Amino acid sequence: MNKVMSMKEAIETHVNDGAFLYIGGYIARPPFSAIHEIVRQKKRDLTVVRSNAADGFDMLIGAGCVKCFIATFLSLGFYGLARCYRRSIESGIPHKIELEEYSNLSLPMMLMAGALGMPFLPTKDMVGTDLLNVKSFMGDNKYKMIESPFDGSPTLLVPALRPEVGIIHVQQADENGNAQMWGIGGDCQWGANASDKVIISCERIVSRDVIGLDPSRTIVPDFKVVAVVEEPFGAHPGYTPGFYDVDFVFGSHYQQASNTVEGFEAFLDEWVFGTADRIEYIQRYIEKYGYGQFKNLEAGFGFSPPVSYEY
Amino acid sequence: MNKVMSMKEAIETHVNDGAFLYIGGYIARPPFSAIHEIVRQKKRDLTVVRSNAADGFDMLIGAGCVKCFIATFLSLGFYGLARCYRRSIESGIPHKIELEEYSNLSLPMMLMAGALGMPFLPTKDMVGTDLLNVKSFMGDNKYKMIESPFDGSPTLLVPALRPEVGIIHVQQADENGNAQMWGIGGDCQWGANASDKVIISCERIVSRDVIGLDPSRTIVPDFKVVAVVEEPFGAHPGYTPGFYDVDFVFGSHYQQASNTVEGFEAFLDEWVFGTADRIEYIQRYIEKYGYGQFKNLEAGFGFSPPVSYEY
Amino acid sequence: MTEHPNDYIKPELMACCGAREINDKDRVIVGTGFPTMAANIAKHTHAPNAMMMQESGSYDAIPRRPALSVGDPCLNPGAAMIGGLVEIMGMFLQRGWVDVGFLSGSQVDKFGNINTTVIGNYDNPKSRLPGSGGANPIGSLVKRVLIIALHDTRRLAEKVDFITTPGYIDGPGARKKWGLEEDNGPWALITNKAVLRFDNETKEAYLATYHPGTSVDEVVKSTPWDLKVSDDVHETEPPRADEIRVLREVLDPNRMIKIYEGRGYV
Amino acid sequence: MTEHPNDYIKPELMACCGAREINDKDRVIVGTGFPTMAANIAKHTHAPNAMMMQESGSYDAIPRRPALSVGDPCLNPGAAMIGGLVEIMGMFLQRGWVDVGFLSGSQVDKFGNINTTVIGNYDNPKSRLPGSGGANPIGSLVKRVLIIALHDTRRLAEKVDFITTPGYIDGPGARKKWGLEEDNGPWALITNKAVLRFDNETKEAYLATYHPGTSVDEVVKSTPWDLKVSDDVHETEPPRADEIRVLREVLDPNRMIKIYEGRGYV
Repeated sequence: MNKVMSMKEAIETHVNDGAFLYIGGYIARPPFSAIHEIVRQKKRDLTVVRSNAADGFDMLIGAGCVKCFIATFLSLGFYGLARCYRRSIESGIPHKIELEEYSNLSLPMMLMAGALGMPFLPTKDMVGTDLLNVKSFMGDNKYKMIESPFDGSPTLLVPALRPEVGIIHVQQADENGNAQMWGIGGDCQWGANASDKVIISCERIVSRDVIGLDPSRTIVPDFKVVAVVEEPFGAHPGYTPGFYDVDFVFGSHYQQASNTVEGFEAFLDEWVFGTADRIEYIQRYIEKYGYGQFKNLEAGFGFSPPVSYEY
Repeated sequence: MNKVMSMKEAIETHVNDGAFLYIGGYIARPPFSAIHEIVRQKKRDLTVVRSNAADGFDMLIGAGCVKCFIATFLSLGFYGLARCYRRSIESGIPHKIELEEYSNLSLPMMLMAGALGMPFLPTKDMVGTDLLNVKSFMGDNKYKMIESPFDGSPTLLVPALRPEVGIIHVQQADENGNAQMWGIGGDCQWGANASDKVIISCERIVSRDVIGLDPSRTIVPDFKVVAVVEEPFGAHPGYTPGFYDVDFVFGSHYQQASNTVEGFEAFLDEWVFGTADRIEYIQRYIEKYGYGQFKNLEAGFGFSPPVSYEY
Repeated sequence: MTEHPNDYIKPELMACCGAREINDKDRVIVGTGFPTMAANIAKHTHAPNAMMMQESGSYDAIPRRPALSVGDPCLNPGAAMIGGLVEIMGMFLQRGWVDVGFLSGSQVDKFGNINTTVIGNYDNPKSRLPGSGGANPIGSLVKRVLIIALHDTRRLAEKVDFITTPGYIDGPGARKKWGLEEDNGPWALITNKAVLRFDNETKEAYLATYHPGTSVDEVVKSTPWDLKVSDDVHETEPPRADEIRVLREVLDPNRMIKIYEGRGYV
Repeated sequence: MTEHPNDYIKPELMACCGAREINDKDRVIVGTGFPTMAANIAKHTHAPNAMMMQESGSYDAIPRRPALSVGDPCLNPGAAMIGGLVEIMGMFLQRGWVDVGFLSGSQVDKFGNINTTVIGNYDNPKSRLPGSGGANPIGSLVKRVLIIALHDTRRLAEKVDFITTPGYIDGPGARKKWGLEEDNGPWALITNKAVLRFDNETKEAYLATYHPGTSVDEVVKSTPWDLKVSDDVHETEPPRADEIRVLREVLDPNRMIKIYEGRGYV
């Protein structure tokens, strides 16, 4: 079943206002093209989740798409402060998002539990800290402290998460959605598989035969996938191993623009609302920053040793 | 730190009588050379664990090495019945092993919990069946039924397993123990990482540089590994993807031999006690079955598309 | 007119019965032998989008020879995804993505409970069987369980010696009480004499169709519980020409399926 | 005689202080900047078998440029193993395999508790900070936590506004009560003025060494709690020639470390 479509169609069809979304990436492979399209289509009241969020989540919050955020961290790291996030929390601009906070151990585990069909699981972090003293929209189901029925020791249980839609960017997928990834994983595999349905954004669509030459690289099976979008450069200004580097210049540009509401809105007007799709976005990038810089982002040559699955 | 040694040395040094062992494989990649060496060294009172055990476990039981078996299944499948296993349970030959039984969902999950440092985790199977009515050496800690603190529903908790030594056979590893595997996984990755230390048996030792060309294939990191044994054909009569096929003829030979105690002992005398190591075993194989059959087991040609991790 | 060749053997009929229970797009967890053949007949006839997986870790494999085990080498090259037990049994099965599972057992009872652990007493068994393996979680967690069994008063039982895999356990309400999905469970019991289905109210297996060459009476007599008979009981449709063609020409050219005759499936 | 060049800057001294806390064969979870430099100085001097990992999934990476984030592209090619958060934070950290973790925070208190969540009130914050990320599990689960902080009465606190990451929480016995390993926890607090260590009995940070150019008095005055002073308090050993050489020639030829001066590490 061919599920190939445009990002516009994928977001229109599968992301409703009020949806609960897992959005992958960890500097590596953020599905930025999908994030731009969510902003472009002015989706509202979303609940979003990911461990260690960065500029993409800051943008969704600044654009007013987010109602609830299941979070561990939001920073623009090397670039500087996450201004939209801070404006939302500190000053209610454009509105104050609701925040449920976990950690980079517990949250990936909650996604893993969701992916594996477990109702909850025990984690060893967060205890003794104020992370357990603040609760938001998840209320008393944010966590439970129990005495272990095995040895009586205090044990923290955190609930499984099952987002409605998972959106990830990977190196390659086939038309049915079998998605292959290599390099730094973050919580992509578990987040996508925790979700009821998955939108795959990828650098290239390959044939089912190519997938079958290295099936151990597949992280999401086709039956979970509702849309496959071929979106080269789709993680920019993040990176995709084997395809292109992080764009530090553009990352800093976003951070600086987002220091003010006006700057942030001008950025969206130029790069999101002012472009119809990823092709126009790249066109604008090349016009503004030059083909030289675009070309410089391209990954150097690398080559893994082929392996055989034969018998 | 170079951890390369012979299988003799690896088993002598790291497997003590009474140890708790995870032994990997799932028709794919059983560490048969290690199993033979355990039998050869007459290790005793072992506790062994794996999901879906087969001929290797039957042999360990028949040879009297096993005291306790954390199990889901033991069968010789296509070859026929697991006679040593049945003789042990039905007739106490050579002695009756103690058996703690789970399923192919719960047991891999218990190993995963052990690998991830969780004390226990919930699984949705086994409830309502006699698997919960029989308990052996794990006693009341075989499992716990609780009411979920989140929604009150009946929830089965199974304990994490942390074997002392994990033994797996993989395609390749470096001298420090970074181990790479592809193809059917069974519970190898979780079983090895659940263990406190790991013995890696591999088809070939490669340089650390080769490992670094495709780090997403690594399933066990070097720091867990205490021994690296280069043991080509080490999974025979099981198979290793990309290297050799299952040996149906030899598998049947074992099953037929093990139909009687005498046959089983003659088999051990010929193939285990009568050979000093894997080299002599293969030598004998070629002498008995012919180089043609040996050569026939060799895998056909296959080739995965190289990928790049560059930026 | 649908053609029905006359030269089929009973295991072929049973494989076709299995195939007919599979819908297009079903995700099916298979072992070897019957289940694989049944699922593949379906895929090659009315259910081209049915997808198969093996508990060992392989999803949508493209075996070039019949797999002789669930971890067979031929399940590696060409598969769409390969992981391990945690992926198939956890991420696919426990998460609720698997529609159909095939199981067989040395004993099956009227509620579809299956014994693959022990004949006789657990601690002093008459006969020790392999154990659960993947059977228990498959029986617990797929939407529709298809059970394959020999039809005699020893293999079918009022009550199994040991419940390895839950059917409807001790009847209506039991699955729910244990936290299992109430609507999941045994769907059909395919034997060498008949196809039994499970009553929505009582959860007991009843006679739906009897195979050509047997009769309602013979089936009832071969069943050790008071077997209810469907109002529209009728003869099982014999293998169709297209089913037989797939089986013999594509899936099993060496007719390995004949080994089931030796195991009593006649 | 060990050589001590005179031209070092304070961040270089602090990186060396961090390096000296790392033993050979330690497994170290690092972020970027200070921690990476400290761990790498150790690896290039006295701890060649120290192994590093990043929470994003990379183990024993061989970056050809300084990583600017824990998910930096340069952490991919050449690594020994790449997984994701579950592998590093679960399989390595929660399973108990990680010896050393580096943490920094906007506020650090006398028990080594760290705040990276909020300045002021949680619901109506003066300043919203990034949150825990990996800090909480690292602080909860590594054997020895090395904390990097600016030394003034605003960054150090009697009590942090929000405990994001546990140190010794509210003192002796608290970690055990919460199910954390009692023997793990904050090991050294490395500031731009001093190295503080934690008392085995009281779990409070005390002054161990003061950096060249400061004094016991100045450090005590810059600390907002009643800072205890070690009996053998002495001046911090300045960077050694071999440490400085590694830092400037191998690890950081562009001296990116100078940006820390701009952040107040002087």
